[in-house]
Amino acid sequence: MTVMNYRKAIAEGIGRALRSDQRVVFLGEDVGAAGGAFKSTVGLYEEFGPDRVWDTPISEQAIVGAAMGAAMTGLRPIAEIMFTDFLGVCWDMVANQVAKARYMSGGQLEVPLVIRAHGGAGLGFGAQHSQTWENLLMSIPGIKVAAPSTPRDVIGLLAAAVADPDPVILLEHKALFDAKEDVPDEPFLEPLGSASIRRTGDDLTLVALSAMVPVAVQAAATLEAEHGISAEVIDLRSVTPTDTATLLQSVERTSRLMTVEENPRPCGWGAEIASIVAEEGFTFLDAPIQRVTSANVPVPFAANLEHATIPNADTVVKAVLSYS
Amino acid sequence: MTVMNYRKAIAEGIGRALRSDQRVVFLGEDVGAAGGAFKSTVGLYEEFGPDRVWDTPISEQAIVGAAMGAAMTGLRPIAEIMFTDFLGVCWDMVANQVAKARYMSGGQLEVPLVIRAHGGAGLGFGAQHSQTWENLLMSIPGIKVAAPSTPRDVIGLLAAAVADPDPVILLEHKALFDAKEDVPDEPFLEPLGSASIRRTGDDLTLVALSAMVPVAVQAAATLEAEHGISAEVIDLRSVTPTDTATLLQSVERTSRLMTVEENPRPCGWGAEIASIVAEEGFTFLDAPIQRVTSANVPVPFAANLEHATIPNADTVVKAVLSYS
Amino acid sequence: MNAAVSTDELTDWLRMMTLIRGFEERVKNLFSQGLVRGTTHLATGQEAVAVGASAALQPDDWVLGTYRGHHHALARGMSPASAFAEILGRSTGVCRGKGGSMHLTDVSHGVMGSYAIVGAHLPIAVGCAWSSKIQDLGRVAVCFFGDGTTTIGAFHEAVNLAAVWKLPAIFVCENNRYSEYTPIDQVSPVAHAAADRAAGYGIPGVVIDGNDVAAIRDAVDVAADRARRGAGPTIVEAETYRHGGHSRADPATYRPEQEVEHWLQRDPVAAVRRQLEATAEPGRAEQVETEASDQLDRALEEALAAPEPDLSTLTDDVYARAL
Amino acid sequence: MNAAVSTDELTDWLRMMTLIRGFEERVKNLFSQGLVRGTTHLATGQEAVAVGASAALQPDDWVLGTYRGHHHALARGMSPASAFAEILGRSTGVCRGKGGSMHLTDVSHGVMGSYAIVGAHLPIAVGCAWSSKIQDLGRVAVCFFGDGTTTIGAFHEAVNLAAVWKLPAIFVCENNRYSEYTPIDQVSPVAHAAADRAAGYGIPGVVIDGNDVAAIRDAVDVAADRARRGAGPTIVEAETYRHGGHSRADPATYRPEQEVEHWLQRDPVAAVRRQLEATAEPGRAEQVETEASDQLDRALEEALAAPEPDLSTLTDDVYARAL
Ligand SMILES: Cc1ncc(C[n+]2csc(CCOP(=O)(O)OP(=O)(O)O)c2C)c(N)n1
Ligand SMILES: Cc1ncc(C[n+]2csc(CCOP(=O)(O)OP(=O)(O)O)c2C)c(N)n1
Ligand SMILES: [Mg+2]
Ligand SMILES: [Mg+2]
Repeated sequence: MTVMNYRKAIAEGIGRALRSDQRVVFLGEDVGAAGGAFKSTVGLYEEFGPDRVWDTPISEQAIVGAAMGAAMTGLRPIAEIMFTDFLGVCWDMVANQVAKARYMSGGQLEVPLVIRAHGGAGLGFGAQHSQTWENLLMSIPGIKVAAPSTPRDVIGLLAAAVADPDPVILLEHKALFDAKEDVPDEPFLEPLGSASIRRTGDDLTLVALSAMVPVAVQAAATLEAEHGISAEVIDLRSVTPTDTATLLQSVERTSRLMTVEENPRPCGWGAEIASIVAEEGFTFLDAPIQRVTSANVPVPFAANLEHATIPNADTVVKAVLSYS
Repeated sequence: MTVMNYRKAIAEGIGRALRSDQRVVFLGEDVGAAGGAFKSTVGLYEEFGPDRVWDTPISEQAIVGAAMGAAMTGLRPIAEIMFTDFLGVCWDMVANQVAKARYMSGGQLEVPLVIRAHGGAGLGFGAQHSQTWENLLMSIPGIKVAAPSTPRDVIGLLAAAVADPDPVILLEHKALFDAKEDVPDEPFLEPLGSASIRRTGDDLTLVALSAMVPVAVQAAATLEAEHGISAEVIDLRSVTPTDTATLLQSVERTSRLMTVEENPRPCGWGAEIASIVAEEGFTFLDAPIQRVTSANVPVPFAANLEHATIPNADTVVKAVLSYS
Repeated sequence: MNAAVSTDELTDWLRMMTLIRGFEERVKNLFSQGLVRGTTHLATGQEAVAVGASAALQPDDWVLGTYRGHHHALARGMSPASAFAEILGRSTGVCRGKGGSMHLTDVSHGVMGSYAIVGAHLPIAVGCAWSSKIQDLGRVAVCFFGDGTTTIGAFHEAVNLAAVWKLPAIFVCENNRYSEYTPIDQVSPVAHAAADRAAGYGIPGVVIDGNDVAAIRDAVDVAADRARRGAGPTIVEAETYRHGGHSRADPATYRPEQEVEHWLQRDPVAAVRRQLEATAEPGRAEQVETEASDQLDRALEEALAAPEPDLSTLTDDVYARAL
Repeated sequence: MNAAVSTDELTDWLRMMTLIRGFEERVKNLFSQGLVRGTTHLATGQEAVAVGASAALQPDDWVLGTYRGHHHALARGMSPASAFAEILGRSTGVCRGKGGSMHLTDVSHGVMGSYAIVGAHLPIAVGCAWSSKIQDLGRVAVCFFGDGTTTIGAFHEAVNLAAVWKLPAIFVCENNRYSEYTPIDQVSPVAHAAADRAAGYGIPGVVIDGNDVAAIRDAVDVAADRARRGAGPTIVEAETYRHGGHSRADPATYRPEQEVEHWLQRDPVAAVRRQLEATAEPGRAEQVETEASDQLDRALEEALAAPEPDLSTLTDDVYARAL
């Protein structure tokens, strides 16, 4: 075991993949010689050299296209899109090409690639550098989508993504870079489509993803300590596939569900989770499912506005207390 | 009143806008001299000439960018993106630029543009020419999003969109081109954010959009005739803004809700509607909200597969009958 | 260079060009009969580009094309029966009926997909070329696209990346003078929409007669050689013409009659036929044509006899295994 | 051409360049003190481009820039107090605190936005130019962008559209040799990433000394003239250098020391100062500098005294009226 922060875990995870599978190559803007815009890929270029770690021009369509073509022809590329928001400039490549190639070709083409991006708000990067698009990606069949909330999951989900025969999008969160955790030294893998129970509880289920997981955990602690409410916290980890079973089992016990998501409310992943549970677990529920989401605004710059935009432990606690 | 089909109504609506407001300009690929890839803009170039109707290169980013710059500086552009799927190649322009400019500038920039696209499945156009992305667009704050189901609404919603100070995305459906309806000859406008009750009923509410509206109406007729079930059909018309009030009023009476949407299930607009109603109308509901959606696949080409992908009146009727 | 073309080569070319021409004529008929759904884009008149390029390639090279891609797929060896079946939406289609006319794919013949969003396949082709370089496979990736495709962003990103990384990619522009109904000179400010851009990427850009099989073969040969040497990509702009409309029932009335006439005179299939007749024994051309026609008739019959895909396959191949 | 520069002009230029330089030094300090959140991209060393271009423009012309855009906004007349306040996230910020350092916008001075997705503003600038043409306003739209921006698709689409429609747009590339940490020659295969592409669009592409205010003014002047005549766009590539790192605390160690030294010698602010000293009465330069510094101190004080935005404004300006 080694204690490692989330930022370091990114390079560690990519390094492990490059080390264990010669088919893995890594590309993106400034990921090599510079060690990444967030220093999240430091050391990889030095260890693996320019044949495995490729610095690209500012050409997101070409980055994803290059990864796709390479994946179709025997490699296992990991492509970095620096900020999740920039998926906008290569959305066609992700949603119309990568996601559909296997299906349109009747199974002939395989696209085993990984696209990683740094997303999320809270750090003052403004409206075009702070989004979380798990929900948009979740709406596209043909890709898998995961978002780690801990260093261990950064490595484990990446290992699963690289091993996966399908395209996987991994969304890391900038606000989690300094989170620390013990990480196994030996190879391990966290399966896609398996949620993780971060805290057990009986009175209600909080389901969260990425940076909202620590928020939910903190809220649960406060609820327990100050209000005697026992909340279970489920880290969804991947939105596609969705681990519906773990969710339903939890709600069957707690009878209440609240989703905690960092994205504007309309068509968030919370709406999907809420709808699934409302359909399949209707009889379990004692009260309407509540959704705590970001405000329905582009992410504002000013500190107080930005903090008011995204959910925090306080807003979750308040929402729970006012739960009908 | 003039009887007009949906395809003709598109040109009629754009023509009315060009005629009544000199600030309106229209641009897109082959929209001018050729009258549109679907012949949905026939006659406009002849009437208004090359200063009002602009044929563009195949450059969707530049098309939306041009419309945005023009909207910021006094014009009211209508931009055509030929197929909804092609919003993928200009997703950044739509979701990160057009949608956020007003907010990021603290209200200084205004972007009163309209982007129209032809979407939808059912006609054998395959996976990259058949999508409906109302749900993706609905998840982006800063834009309004509507999808007409009738010729009258094509004209009325376009009139509202052109008059609106905000960017509006209008998604027309290829499968509706031949639908006919009486259309007023005098100017009129269908407000954004106002749903339309297409059929009244007492036993359950079906909410649909675009090409799913006639499907729901047909299903309701069958339910009434063959099963004595009285279904109310609500045409949502715009997903942003959402007419929650009309929905809740209906569900308050019927106590049951089914969404009928043409897009893969995860994070569809149906999930959002279901979640809103489940939260705000929990006590009205006698049974879980059901969602009838497309299969979670890229749209396949073969006729039988494609028809099995999208909901039809039969699948809706069956779903209603098996409603718990 | 045509001097260097043997009678056997001419025979092969005529066989393939006749096959493509006949294939597309049948597709057109099927479409008119309502048996082909959606849309279909014929390459009638542009066959030489596909056949000439294929003549320069190795069996394990890769090609990527567009919605107007029947000719590329057939020229690489896709079976006409499975192509017909695909376009008819049958279970025996090369994509099991999921792709259709716009998405013919045949990995066994290096046809790494036909893509229907303009420009999207250029970066993907660059990825194949990058993969060849990394794995030292010596393969080239050929990307076919139209003149109108030079105005979309992906074109620029793809060519730039291939150029800076010196990848074994060949960008073959089939300049048929129109993107849908729009003449290329209305949307592109340079005389040769593709080749005139090459200098901006520091790579060769050549303009050739796209109706001359040998000229295309030679140009792609030079480009492939350069690519395999590690010297980087080439843009080959082949000037050609589609005899019919953009798609489906487009009567293409926007084109001047003389222009159409001019190009019909330069029909590439007729040209190869004339060449063959000049060197081969009498009757060879007819024989080739009859064989191709018979092959197509059998293939179509086979395709028409095939069932629709089983409904149970609807959710296959979204992922490697169902979620 | 510098002969034609009057002392008054030099005085104005030095005033504005000193203002920009001082503004950004203060921003840097504020950032180090933790008072500026997120990131900030300084144009220290590139001031001449903004000041030179502005000198060639009319008050009602439009400019669009990037996350590295303080200099453009100030050169066009944005008030330093409202710029500071914006960067500090205060209610009196020019964007009411919603935009931040990367999104300075001041419509009253024709600053039609600063955009933080590389390349996105080029098509938008083209739209402004198109609007000017349609409305016959005689205005030009100037778009500032970096060398690295020439590799993204939007660049290509924007320049192509402006060229075919002959729009009054001016594409000003500030070639500071790096995109973030990557040298431009590693990602672009031509010597002049912007100007060498101009021929591919049939438009003029000029390369100028980006640290020479008069040279920039003259080049933009020629381009503006051409634009207003309806002759179409121009690419102006200004060779310059940022003295510091890409953003925030980037120490820019990836740059050779000699290169940095070479460019520090060519500091545009020092150059204008020397020119002014050569023609104006003694003390004029110092006076200008003191005034600028005082103005900045007052502006910063004002900004620091301003409150955070009221929380009630959070949902303002998503739409014209709340939904
Ligand atoms: C991004 C995108 N925009 C528009 C279209 C619609 N479209 C299909 S083919 C075509 C014309 C393409 O012209 P060209 O590249 O010259 O190829 P050609 O059809 O002549 O072979 C257009 C505009 C598309 N498929 N994708
Ligand atoms: C589409 C996109 N990709 C990547 C980035 C991250 N990024 C911000 S600035 C920058 C470098 C831009 O270089 P250049 O165009 O030369 O401008 P400079 O910063 O040198 O002024 C990059 C890669 C971005 N903002 N947008
Ligand atoms: Mg063409
Ligand atoms: Mg730069």
